[in-house]
Amino acid sequence: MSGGGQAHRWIAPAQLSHGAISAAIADPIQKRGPGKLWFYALLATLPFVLVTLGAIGAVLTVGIGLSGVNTTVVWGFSIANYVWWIGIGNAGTLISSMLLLTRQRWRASINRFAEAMTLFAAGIAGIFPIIHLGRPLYAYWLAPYPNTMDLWPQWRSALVWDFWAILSYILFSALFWFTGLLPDLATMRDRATTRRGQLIYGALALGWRNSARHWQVYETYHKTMAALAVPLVCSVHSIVGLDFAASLMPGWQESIFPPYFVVGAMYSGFAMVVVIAIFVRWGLRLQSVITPAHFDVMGKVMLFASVVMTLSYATEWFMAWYGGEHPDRDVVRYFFEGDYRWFYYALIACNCVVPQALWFPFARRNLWVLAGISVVINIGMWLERILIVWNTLSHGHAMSLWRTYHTSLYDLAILFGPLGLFVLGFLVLVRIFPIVSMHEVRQISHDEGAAA
Amino acid sequence: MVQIFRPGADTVARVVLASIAAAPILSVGLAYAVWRSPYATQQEVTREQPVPFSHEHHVGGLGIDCRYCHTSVEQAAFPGIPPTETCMSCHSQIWTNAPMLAPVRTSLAEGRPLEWRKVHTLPHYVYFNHSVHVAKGVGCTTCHGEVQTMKLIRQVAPLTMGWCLDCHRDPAPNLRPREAVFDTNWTPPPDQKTIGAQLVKAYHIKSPERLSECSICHR
Amino acid sequence: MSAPLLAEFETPEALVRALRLARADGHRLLDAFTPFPLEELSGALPPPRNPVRLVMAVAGFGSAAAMYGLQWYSAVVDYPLNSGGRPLHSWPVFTLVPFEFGVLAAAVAGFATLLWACGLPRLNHPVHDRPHFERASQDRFLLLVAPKDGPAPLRRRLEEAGALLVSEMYG
Amino acid sequence: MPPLSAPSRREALGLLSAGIASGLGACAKPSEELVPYVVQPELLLPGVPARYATALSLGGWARGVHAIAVDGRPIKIEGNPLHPASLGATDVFAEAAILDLYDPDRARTVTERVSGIASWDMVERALAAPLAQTRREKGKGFRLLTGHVTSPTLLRQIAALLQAMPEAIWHVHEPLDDAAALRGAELAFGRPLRPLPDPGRAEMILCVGADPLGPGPDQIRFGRAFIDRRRDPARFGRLYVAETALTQTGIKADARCALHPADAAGLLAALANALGAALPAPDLPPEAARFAAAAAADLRGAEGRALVLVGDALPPELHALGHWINGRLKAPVTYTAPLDLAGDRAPADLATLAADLDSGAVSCLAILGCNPVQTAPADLAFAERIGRAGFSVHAGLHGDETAGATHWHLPLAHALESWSDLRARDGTASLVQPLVRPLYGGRSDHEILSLLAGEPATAGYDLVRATWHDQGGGDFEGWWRKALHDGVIPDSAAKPVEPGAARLPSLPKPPDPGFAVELRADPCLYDGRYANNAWLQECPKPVSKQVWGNALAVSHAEAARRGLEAGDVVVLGLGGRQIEALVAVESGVADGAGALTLGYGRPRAGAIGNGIGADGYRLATVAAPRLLPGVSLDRTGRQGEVLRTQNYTQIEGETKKLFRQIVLADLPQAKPKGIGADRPTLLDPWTGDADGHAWAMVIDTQACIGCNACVVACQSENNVPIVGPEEIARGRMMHWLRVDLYDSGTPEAVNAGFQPVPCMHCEHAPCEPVCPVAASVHDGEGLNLQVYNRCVGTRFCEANCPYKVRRFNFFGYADGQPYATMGAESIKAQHNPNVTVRARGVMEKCTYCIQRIANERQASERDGRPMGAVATACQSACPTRAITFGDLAQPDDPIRALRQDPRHYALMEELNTRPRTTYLADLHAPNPDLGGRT
Repeated sequence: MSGGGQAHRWIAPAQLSHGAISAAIADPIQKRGPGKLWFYALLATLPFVLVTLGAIGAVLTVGIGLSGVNTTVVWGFSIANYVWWIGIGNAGTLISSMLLLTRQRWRASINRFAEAMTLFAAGIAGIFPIIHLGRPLYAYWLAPYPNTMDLWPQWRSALVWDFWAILSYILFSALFWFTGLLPDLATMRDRATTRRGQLIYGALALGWRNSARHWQVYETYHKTMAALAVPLVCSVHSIVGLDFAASLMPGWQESIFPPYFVVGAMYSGFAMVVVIAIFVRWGLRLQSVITPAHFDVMGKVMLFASVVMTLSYATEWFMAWYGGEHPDRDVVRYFFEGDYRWFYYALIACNCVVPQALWFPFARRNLWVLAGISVVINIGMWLERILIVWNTLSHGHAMSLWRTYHTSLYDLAILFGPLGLFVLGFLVLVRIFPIVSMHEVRQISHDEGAAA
Repeated sequence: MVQIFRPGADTVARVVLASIAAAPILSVGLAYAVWRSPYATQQEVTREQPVPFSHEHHVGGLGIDCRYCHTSVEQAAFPGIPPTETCMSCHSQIWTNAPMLAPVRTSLAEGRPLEWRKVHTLPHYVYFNHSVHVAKGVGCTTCHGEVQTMKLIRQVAPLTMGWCLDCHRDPAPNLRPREAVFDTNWTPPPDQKTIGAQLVKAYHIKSPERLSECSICHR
Repeated sequence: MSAPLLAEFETPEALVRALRLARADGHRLLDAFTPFPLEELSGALPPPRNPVRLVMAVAGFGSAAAMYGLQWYSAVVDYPLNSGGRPLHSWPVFTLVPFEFGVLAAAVAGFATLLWACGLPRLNHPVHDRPHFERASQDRFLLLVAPKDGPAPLRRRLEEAGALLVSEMYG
Repeated sequence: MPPLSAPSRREALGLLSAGIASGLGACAKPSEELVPYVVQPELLLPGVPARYATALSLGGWARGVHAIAVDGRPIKIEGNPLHPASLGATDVFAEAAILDLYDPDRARTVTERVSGIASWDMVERALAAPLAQTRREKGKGFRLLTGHVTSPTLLRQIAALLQAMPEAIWHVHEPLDDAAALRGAELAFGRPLRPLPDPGRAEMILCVGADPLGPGPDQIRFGRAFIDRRRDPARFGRLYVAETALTQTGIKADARCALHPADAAGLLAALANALGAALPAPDLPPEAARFAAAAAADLRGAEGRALVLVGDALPPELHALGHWINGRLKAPVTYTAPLDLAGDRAPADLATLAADLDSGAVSCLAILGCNPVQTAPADLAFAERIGRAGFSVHAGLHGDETAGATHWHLPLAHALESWSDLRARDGTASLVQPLVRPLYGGRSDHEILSLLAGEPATAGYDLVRATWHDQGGGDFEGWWRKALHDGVIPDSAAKPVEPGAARLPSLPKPPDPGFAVELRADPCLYDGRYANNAWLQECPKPVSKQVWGNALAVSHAEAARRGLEAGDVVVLGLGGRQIEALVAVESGVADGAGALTLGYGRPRAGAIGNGIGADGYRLATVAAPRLLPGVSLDRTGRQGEVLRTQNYTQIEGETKKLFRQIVLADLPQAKPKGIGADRPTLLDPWTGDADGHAWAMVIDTQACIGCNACVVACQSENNVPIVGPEEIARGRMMHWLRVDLYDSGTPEAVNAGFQPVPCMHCEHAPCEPVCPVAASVHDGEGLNLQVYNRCVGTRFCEANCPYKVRRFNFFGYADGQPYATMGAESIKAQHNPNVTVRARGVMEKCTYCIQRIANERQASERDGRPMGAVATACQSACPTRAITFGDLAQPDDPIRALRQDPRHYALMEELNTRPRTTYLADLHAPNPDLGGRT
């Protein structure tokens, strides 16, 4: 899927020179002011951010009882949100690593913000396991550290695996992202017109000077990291899947969960990338580097993921029937007939039915349609996560304690609030760092023979 | 183009990077040091008491047995704090007018208890039983130190869970014959190792695995 | 010995041409500064040290092994606790954390090695004093060559190859 | 159990322990204090529980108990094995009495209606003049109103008072009394006699509207004898129950008939006719007729071993008919003459008092320990009539509805604070001794009565001793000590009376066939006196599993006919009076009838009980106090919520799997089911510690009568907090032990049983490997531990617990964020010091009462002896001994035999959890003539 057939598929011919690329990406930050729209957007995120902070403050002081969790359905929005956000992060890593390794060049113009998305999403995801605890102050007990109690974490728990997976994932993503940013920080330093800009970008660039020797070490490290990122990201999502699969609850105890979580994560992650790419492209006028071909190929990825997800659901139903265990069959019946059936139908519609539109090129090229489908997918994937939690816990082995979740205001706050936090992160980011990797676009423009 | 940074900036940058790497390790180490320190464990802290009762005088000097005042130490979890009448059984005869003992006399006269400040405090979720330890040959001074030398009682041991576990995992070095439990001047004999091992058997002390199970101390 | 010359080219092709010419003349190539990595340069200008992969492997496997050891020590030796009747040494699940930790350690160690191999951080470097050096991170391709004898023949060669600007580099 | 002669020895309310209990956290702050005694009480070890025998009353009847105190604080009630009405077990009310003691809403001071807070001196002065006047007039106009009294001392005092004031009248009002039965005996035998049936000898039992296994003073004795007999398959017999709505007895029935109350007479008449009476042939619905025929055949075939019980709500004539039938069947029933008389004077009833109040004949009214304003039939309009008394005084535990209507209110001391004595149903007397001085300055009813009698102030202690002084013989002090120690007074049971042949009564005319409502004793609040007890409010009702409220139970068919759904608010009307009630649609309710429990809707119960539920008393009349005929039922269109802790009882495919039921005839073929130890697994089998204990529990579901004594006992023993109705509505609860109800039948023909579910203490516990901090681990004795102080609250353990027995502190229910008044200092005094009070955000669950195991282990270690038996709180509370706890490692432990019982099975053994708590299957003997269990 390289740019072979079509001359300048991954870069628009209008602005092609290396200098023009730098200007297109760096000038909105360094030359042009943020603009009214940016401020409005920032203002719009504020209530969300305040709601998030308020909700976190409230849950830390009043208690996790604020959530709709109860004696039977002991997990709820926090867990679903966690899985959803960590899934969002997935696409960033996949775009930068898997596509790098497979030499998918189109990744160059989107990998930076996809990685930033990973970072923010993983960071936000990391909040949820902590605030869902009964005693969040003791979250650090999951880490092995010298203590006067002579105690250690209980390594057989999937939550300890989770702790390490998230920790590794966040730090790894940050390093990966920062490494890729280094040469661009040097560009920013060199283009800076103010002393402050020079100092800040200069310090962050660590003295990077585009030396051919630096480039070689850089390439070694970056490629190795990419090679590590693929198993890492798969393991992270497998472990998230194991949070459920390593149990004995019907509907959770399924060996399909780890791969199914990885694909699901990719699915929602790509959908989120598409949404962000549309906004970034429009907001920063990056039509030259983010082209319809990008959207087309991402649409195909989503279509592929949709098919795999549908297959996974079908496998789940089939295995429940084929396995013949009463609790498994019963929980699948509960999907369709139980208290949350309407959510389940919505899930199927969002994740399996609607994305089939992507078979049509029109849907992949029309940004409105594509954005709509992507949002639908993200909603569907959140529903999937909450339903994994709800369906099994509400309808477990002990019939006498079957009961449903009681969604609370706090739940809604931590569902919608972090979206604002996420957008805020992006808004700040686009004003500080180049949102598209300049050196990689330069290279692409060179390799595509587009450089004048 | 001109240099943005002076040559010294390189050093600063290196130090900053090294600090970022070292910070987590150092902070964990610092936290651990603080948790172990007497500041956190309240070790060696002497507290002011309503009456400056001296174990040095009563135990070391007069040789009064621990159980004279701590009456339930052999029968109950709680060793017992002597009621005012125990003090007055002697001090109605001697030092009857000592100003130092005025609170004791007032307490008896008014029927209002003395309010001692607690020195050895365990968290409320720890269920320590004095009688079992005494019956198994753990001497008073093993945990409470040489009370016969203390003018005001203070906590000698850290009383952390790790400290408890040290003995629960290997009780032998801290065991003594039952008859020596209340002997404040007892010192381990040179062959404590063999004697300790014999006492573990003789007193049917449970295995280290069992003794380090959560339910031994927590419920 | 005269000072090395820093030549500025507009295209990578020009730089590569100049590089070939200079090398053919027996001049010593010191470095090149380009806004993106050029494959042609990798053979010509090998880094003095590039142990990134080795360090990452050692750090990764070493940390993973250490983490496995810590799990084993804490769960089997230091404080064995019966957790649902599972074996104290539950090796299949003990492999997960070492993997995550190994990847993390490899990444961190690799980054440290990257900095070390590139001699970073180096905020103050003489090359920054050169005119137009800031364009090396944008749209110019710079080549640093130490002349064999005097600077003049090399300068000529570089200009022939299309150098826009050739300056001497001191210090 | 040290016998104690005077209260002075335990005066101090745990000053010592209060100092210790305030310990907090690892960062010890220097402010903590140790407060020793000034003078140490003898025989009291600090922190070591001491037991005292005493008795608690329910409807005036005694149930002997042991009250356990630590450092002078009563913290727990257990049964007294020597007492005939306790037999070592308790019921919910006895267990919860400990919370009543500490209720911060209890009356704390004497109050006067106008000027408010007053003192005992003031009331003595105020009473002096009117009482002197009354005495001069030989008691004319003086009325004493009490609840049902069995206390020999109180009866002696009343008799003395009536002797001194011959014109005075003593009235008794007990809302849930056995007046109809007494009256029935009078009709049958010509004199009031109290029947005491022996279900231990009666193999064929028919209950018509009776719920002997339900709440009441005889529940423990009846339940124990009934179940003990049924343990022998040869004497299993058959239990027939005909009732308006499902009760605990109905659930244990082998054959059951949902009977409209109007048909009760017909059913009994049909039975009587089958036994030779020539009553007019009744007009029974076909189903009831078939039921009656089947029951009659069985009863007739078991002469001398058959018994008929008639419900207290049914009219006296039917009781008389019951007596006649029992006479014919030679039923094992002992009759005794009533002992609850003051000398030879029987008390007058409430209706007379109301009439006298109306006519202005009452100048001075004293109400002692009862609450007629709340519990009197509504047509007496007692609240208004009380105002017509010249002078009224009320003594009660709470400033309740009656307190608000009288001139004076006096705080009454709790049974655990005062000296008294009480009789059990069989007449056995017990001494009631205080464990603490009155917390709120109350006085006992003896002391108040002596005040009313104008006697010099006498301590309750002396009054009680005076009653028994002649009994003791030469060595009164020795006798007294032994009576106190044992908790029963020897040879005080009533002597059986030969009643003679019963007369066949003439049956009353059938009542209105319209919609009938049966008012019942609430299984948690009884008659409403426990409405302010949060443990009881949150205790799930055995059948409906409802908490924090009551609801009108109607059948599915009735609901469909009237277009009602569960949770609808309806208006019930009778005789111009109306109440609003929630509707609950339940299985096993007779069409055309409903059932509502009493005790709710109280306006002045206290912070816990105010305004919860519907008040059935507002519909009751003197003529029909408990069976309301012809009630109108109208929808309001509003919706409420019936708060339940169990939402599903009948699920096809689930109930059969979780709840093993065996028919008696199949018992010989039944094989014990193990814990799944033969199933393939990768894990090593359980290996115990060298220590040698392996704790396990077996629960006999056949023996469980669903009474909840275990639930409240566990709550009391383990400092289990209550969460309040709002939290229940969110699906949260804290009970460590729940009693599940499973019904594999249909809404018309229930086939149900109870299954208490504590923690299973699985050998391969699924909750443990998922805990990231090892807060959930196993110990060498097989206990599944929950280390609260290590718990961070991920709740993964509960998510992965197939039995869902773990409970999470979503808020600081016990620690910082309590419901209503449950955080009061006085409530904290009830906490068991040997159990950690759990903080917000930690998981908790059944520990097999690890503190009891630990205390016994430590005592044995201390004394160098092998461990003795350990009883969990639930086990010791159980009236029917359905719960057995023991050590699998001891070869002679009875629990090993139970694990080999053919009825043995484990819950979800297919999940490979290897539970330590296992069950014995429910057992029934359905009548084949009725086609299975109905």
